[in-house]
Amino acid sequence: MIDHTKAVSAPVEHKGRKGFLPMETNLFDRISISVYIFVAICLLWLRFIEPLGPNVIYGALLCVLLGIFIVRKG
Amino acid sequence: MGKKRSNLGLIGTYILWTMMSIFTLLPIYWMVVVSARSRVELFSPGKFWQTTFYAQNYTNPLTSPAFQRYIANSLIIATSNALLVITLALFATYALSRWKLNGADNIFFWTITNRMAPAAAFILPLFLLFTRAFKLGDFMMFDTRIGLILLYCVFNLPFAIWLLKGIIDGIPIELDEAALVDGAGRWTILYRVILPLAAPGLAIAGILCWMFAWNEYLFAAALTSTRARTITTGLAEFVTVTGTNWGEMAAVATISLLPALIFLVFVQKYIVMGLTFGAVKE
Amino acid sequence: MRKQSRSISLVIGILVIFSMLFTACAAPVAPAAAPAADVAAAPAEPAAGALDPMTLVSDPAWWATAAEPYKGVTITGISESTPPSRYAAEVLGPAFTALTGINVNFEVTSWDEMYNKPIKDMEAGTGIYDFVYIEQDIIYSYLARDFMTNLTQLLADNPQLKSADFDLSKFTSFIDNFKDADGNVYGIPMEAFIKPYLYRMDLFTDPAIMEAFKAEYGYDLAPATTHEQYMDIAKFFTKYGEDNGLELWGTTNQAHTGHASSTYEYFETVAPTFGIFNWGINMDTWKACEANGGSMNSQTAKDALQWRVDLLQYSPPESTASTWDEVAATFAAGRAAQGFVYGENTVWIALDPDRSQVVGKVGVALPPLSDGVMAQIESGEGYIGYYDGGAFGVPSTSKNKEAALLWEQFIGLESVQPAWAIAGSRIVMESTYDDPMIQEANAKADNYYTKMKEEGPLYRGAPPFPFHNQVRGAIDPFIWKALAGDMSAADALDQACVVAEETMMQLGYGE
Amino acid sequence: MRSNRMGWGLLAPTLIILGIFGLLPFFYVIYVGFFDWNVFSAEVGRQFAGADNYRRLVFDEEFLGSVGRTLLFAFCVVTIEMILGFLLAQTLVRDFPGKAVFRTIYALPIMIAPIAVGATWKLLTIPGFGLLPYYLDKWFGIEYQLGSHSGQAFWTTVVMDVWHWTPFVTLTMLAGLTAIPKEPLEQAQVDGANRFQVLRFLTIPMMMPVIITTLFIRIMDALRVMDEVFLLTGGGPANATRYIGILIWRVVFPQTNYGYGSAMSLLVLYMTLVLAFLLFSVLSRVGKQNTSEK
Repeated sequence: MIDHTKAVSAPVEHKGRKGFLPMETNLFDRISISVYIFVAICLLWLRFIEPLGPNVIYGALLCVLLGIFIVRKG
Repeated sequence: MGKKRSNLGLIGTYILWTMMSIFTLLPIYWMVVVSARSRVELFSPGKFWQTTFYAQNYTNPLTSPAFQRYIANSLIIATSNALLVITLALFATYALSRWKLNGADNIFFWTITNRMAPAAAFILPLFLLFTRAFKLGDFMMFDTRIGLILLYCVFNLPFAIWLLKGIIDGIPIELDEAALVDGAGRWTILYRVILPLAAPGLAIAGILCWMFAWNEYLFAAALTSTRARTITTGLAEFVTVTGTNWGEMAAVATISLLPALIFLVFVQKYIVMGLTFGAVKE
Repeated sequence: MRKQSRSISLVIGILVIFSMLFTACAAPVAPAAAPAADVAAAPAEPAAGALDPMTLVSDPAWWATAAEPYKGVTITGISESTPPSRYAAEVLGPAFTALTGINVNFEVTSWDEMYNKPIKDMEAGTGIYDFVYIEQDIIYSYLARDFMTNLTQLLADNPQLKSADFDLSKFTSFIDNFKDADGNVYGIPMEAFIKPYLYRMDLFTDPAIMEAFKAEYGYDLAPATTHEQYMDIAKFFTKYGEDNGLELWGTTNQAHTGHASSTYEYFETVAPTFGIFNWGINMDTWKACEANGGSMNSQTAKDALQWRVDLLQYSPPESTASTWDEVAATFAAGRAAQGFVYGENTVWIALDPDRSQVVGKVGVALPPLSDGVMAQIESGEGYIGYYDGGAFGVPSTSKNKEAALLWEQFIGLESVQPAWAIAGSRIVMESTYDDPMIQEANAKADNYYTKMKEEGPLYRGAPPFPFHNQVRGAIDPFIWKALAGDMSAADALDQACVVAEETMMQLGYGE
Repeated sequence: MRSNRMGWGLLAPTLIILGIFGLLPFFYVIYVGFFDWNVFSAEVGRQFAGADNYRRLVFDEEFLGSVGRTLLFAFCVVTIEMILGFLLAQTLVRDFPGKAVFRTIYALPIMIAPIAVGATWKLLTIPGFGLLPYYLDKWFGIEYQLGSHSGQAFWTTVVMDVWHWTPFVTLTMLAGLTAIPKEPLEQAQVDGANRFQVLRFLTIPMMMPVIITTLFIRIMDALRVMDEVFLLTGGGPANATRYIGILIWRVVFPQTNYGYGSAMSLLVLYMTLVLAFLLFSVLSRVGKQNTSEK
């Protein structure tokens, strides 16, 4: 009977692998997650860290590295 | 479950639904009342019932050729859009359902983003696209119906595909295979096997697309001038006519509601059948 | 059998889809000539009637010859859906087409879209519009960006297109708003009006009311000449309405708390009468705050805004949802004893029984003024309010400038003015004032036109800001907050001037 | 046997249309978001501004306030609509005489254009000739004036949206309810589960896909609400109902600040995407785990 609840017909189908992220992800998911995190960190950086000095570029670089890590290992 | 209790439940249901109906109908009723009032009658707030009918509010727009053109445009745009969308969506969902197309699923998540973003900022690129990119001599896509039809596909297609996906997935693949064995081609399968089985879903998808196209305002206002104007933009025009012509505006709103109402009466049964978003297989 | 019927339905289905798509595609090509004729069939106001184009011009043959090279061309224009523009679209456009063979595709739309669309068009250089409505407050923004065609130059370059009937000198001084420093004209005025102080003559001359008023306030009831009197009258009539169970309040108030019109009412109608001109912006330094040499948050400006906010208690309840349109509707419904109503509405409020319940009861006067402001106005330092209106200009991106030039001259003919003036209460040419139709309407509308002619010089166009809408948009929320009672008038203006300065700086004005 | 070529071929027209009319503008908006582009600034045309628009955005009280209001609005309407819609759908599962009539009346608002909804509610609420202000004052002595009371304006937009969209939620819920299998429910009742338990442990988990999908559609549309509110209040009084869609429209058009408006739009899109992602990736999986543990 559980079968009926299975098919979440969302636009994203999740047939992926399990990395360090707490769920199965495919490449697309991991890229999305990286982008989401990238934007979030950059915005927070602009708001809270940049007034103290370091330019947002550093934040962006950091996020790119993090993104690569997520895409490969997530 | 005694008989008594279900009777009580029934009465409760009726009370509930009568109240809901009043709540639903009140604004619509008031709109119709205002549409029956002349300008000098407007400011009489306590008057709940309307006995006179100021027909000019209706005859003025209805006899204006410009307004007739708006209605015609709206009908053509909405209908073509709905037909186009369900045709393409049928193809697309069939493809997604029967072939393994790497990455295709993910694409749709991105395309539905167009429906997520606030529309205003997207008007400028679309305007440029319509006036610059799609230009052939004197022809440009700005102020054409085809432009709006194609544009509305962007909003409706992902939605329709999403709605249909579960339904097509629910059609057993054995049917396809049996037909293939009988020597039928893919197209034959599509319209002889899939189409009839997916019909309720297609219908509801078509209706929802039709509604969206009929109701859309912002893009229609920005991307048309006079020729391809739709009824919703006509409605907005009435808001700014000097001395705000509330009566006529209400009349236009009432008129714009009618086709939808007719649709609703005929198809409301199928709405429930088709709206499952593929949650449950047959 | 079954298979066959399926195929048939499929074929029919496909045919329907294709025919739909085909009509959709084919549409834009076909009706190029149609729209103008379509619209002509339904004149908005019966008064407008059809015009015989041949009688309007002294030499129809000249128009036909001059337009020969542009025959069949369609010129596209855009304007707000107001009576003057609708008249131009529905009556003048077809008349022009009959005269010249040039089609006029005239889009009348909402106030917002009237700005958005041509600006987008001109900024992108698309060339969709061949003539656009330019309000006298936006013209400086357009000129700063070279959006408009120099019509004087264009006429000089094309002497074969210069009609003998067309004469720029016959316009009222309103046309000066559309000239650059060298006197070149960039737009042909199509509507102009002042925003007068309207009052209910029947109430103001009712002996019983006059007596009661005198008893309460110690002076005679008459159209207010000072802000205190205006407030007294508003208070008096609100109470009078309450006591007598009437739907009557003291004053109209264009105080929509989510629409630009309330900011306009403050800056163009109220603030000048207190002596705050040009929005309180110092136009030499582009500064607004008092500390930086502006006057937007001066005590006088704060008093002016406070006065407006105070008036709200004597305004009909719909005031905080009223733009210029609703204000006119409110006054026409007899719900206010006095108020500031845009002049384009004056005549229908005073004359049209189908739309107005105060026909024949409308008095027209000058707005109340603070002490010493009249002297400032007469010295030319200030103005009593905006001389409002607009013109049709030709965007520099237009592809049919010559055809549009003929149209511009056509709407600037003396002969088309009187009927147009009746349809839209607008006057842009001196001679129109003397027309018998206008004189007749004038008599019924408490000499509105005469007052417009005589007192017109006290009014003036908007200050020449190159960033009109941008700064106004930044100030709007503060005026709205003050009107909604979320903020005191003083705080609102203190913050508004800072934001105005920031916006001007972002735009590159002032440092 | 199955050549992918035909699959892609069937998908192609969809992808082309979505690509041209969907993705191109999207990339253009991203591009413009990095420019300082105001039609009427002293410097003509686009100036590359790097992250300046975003730098300004994160400190823009007006924008942040508007985002907050929009989220509050979305939270209120979606919560009310989901609960109300679910409960109403429950009453419609059983047949009773006249159900079709009620359902038709009830579904009417879905069909009305947002801009007409705004017009309708404006007619209903405008003092002077609207019903609500008059009767609220007469019967309850409430001064109802959208133009001056922020709270009233906010809740009126909420009620308007509930009026407009609850029917849609009800219908999708009803579709879900009619489609789920009846046997487990009956079995559970036989086993002595009470109504609440059936609802909590069987109906809701089985309905999860429908619930999530509907939730997503409603959140998405509530966050970009514009036409109806714009017509009803214009975003007023002051900024009480200036939801993000209206704010962006104001920035992009009347203020002709294309670059800044694009940046705002992208941020809102980002927000919606993250919400959608959380909804689908996390919630749906959690729901799945719960049920599979049972």
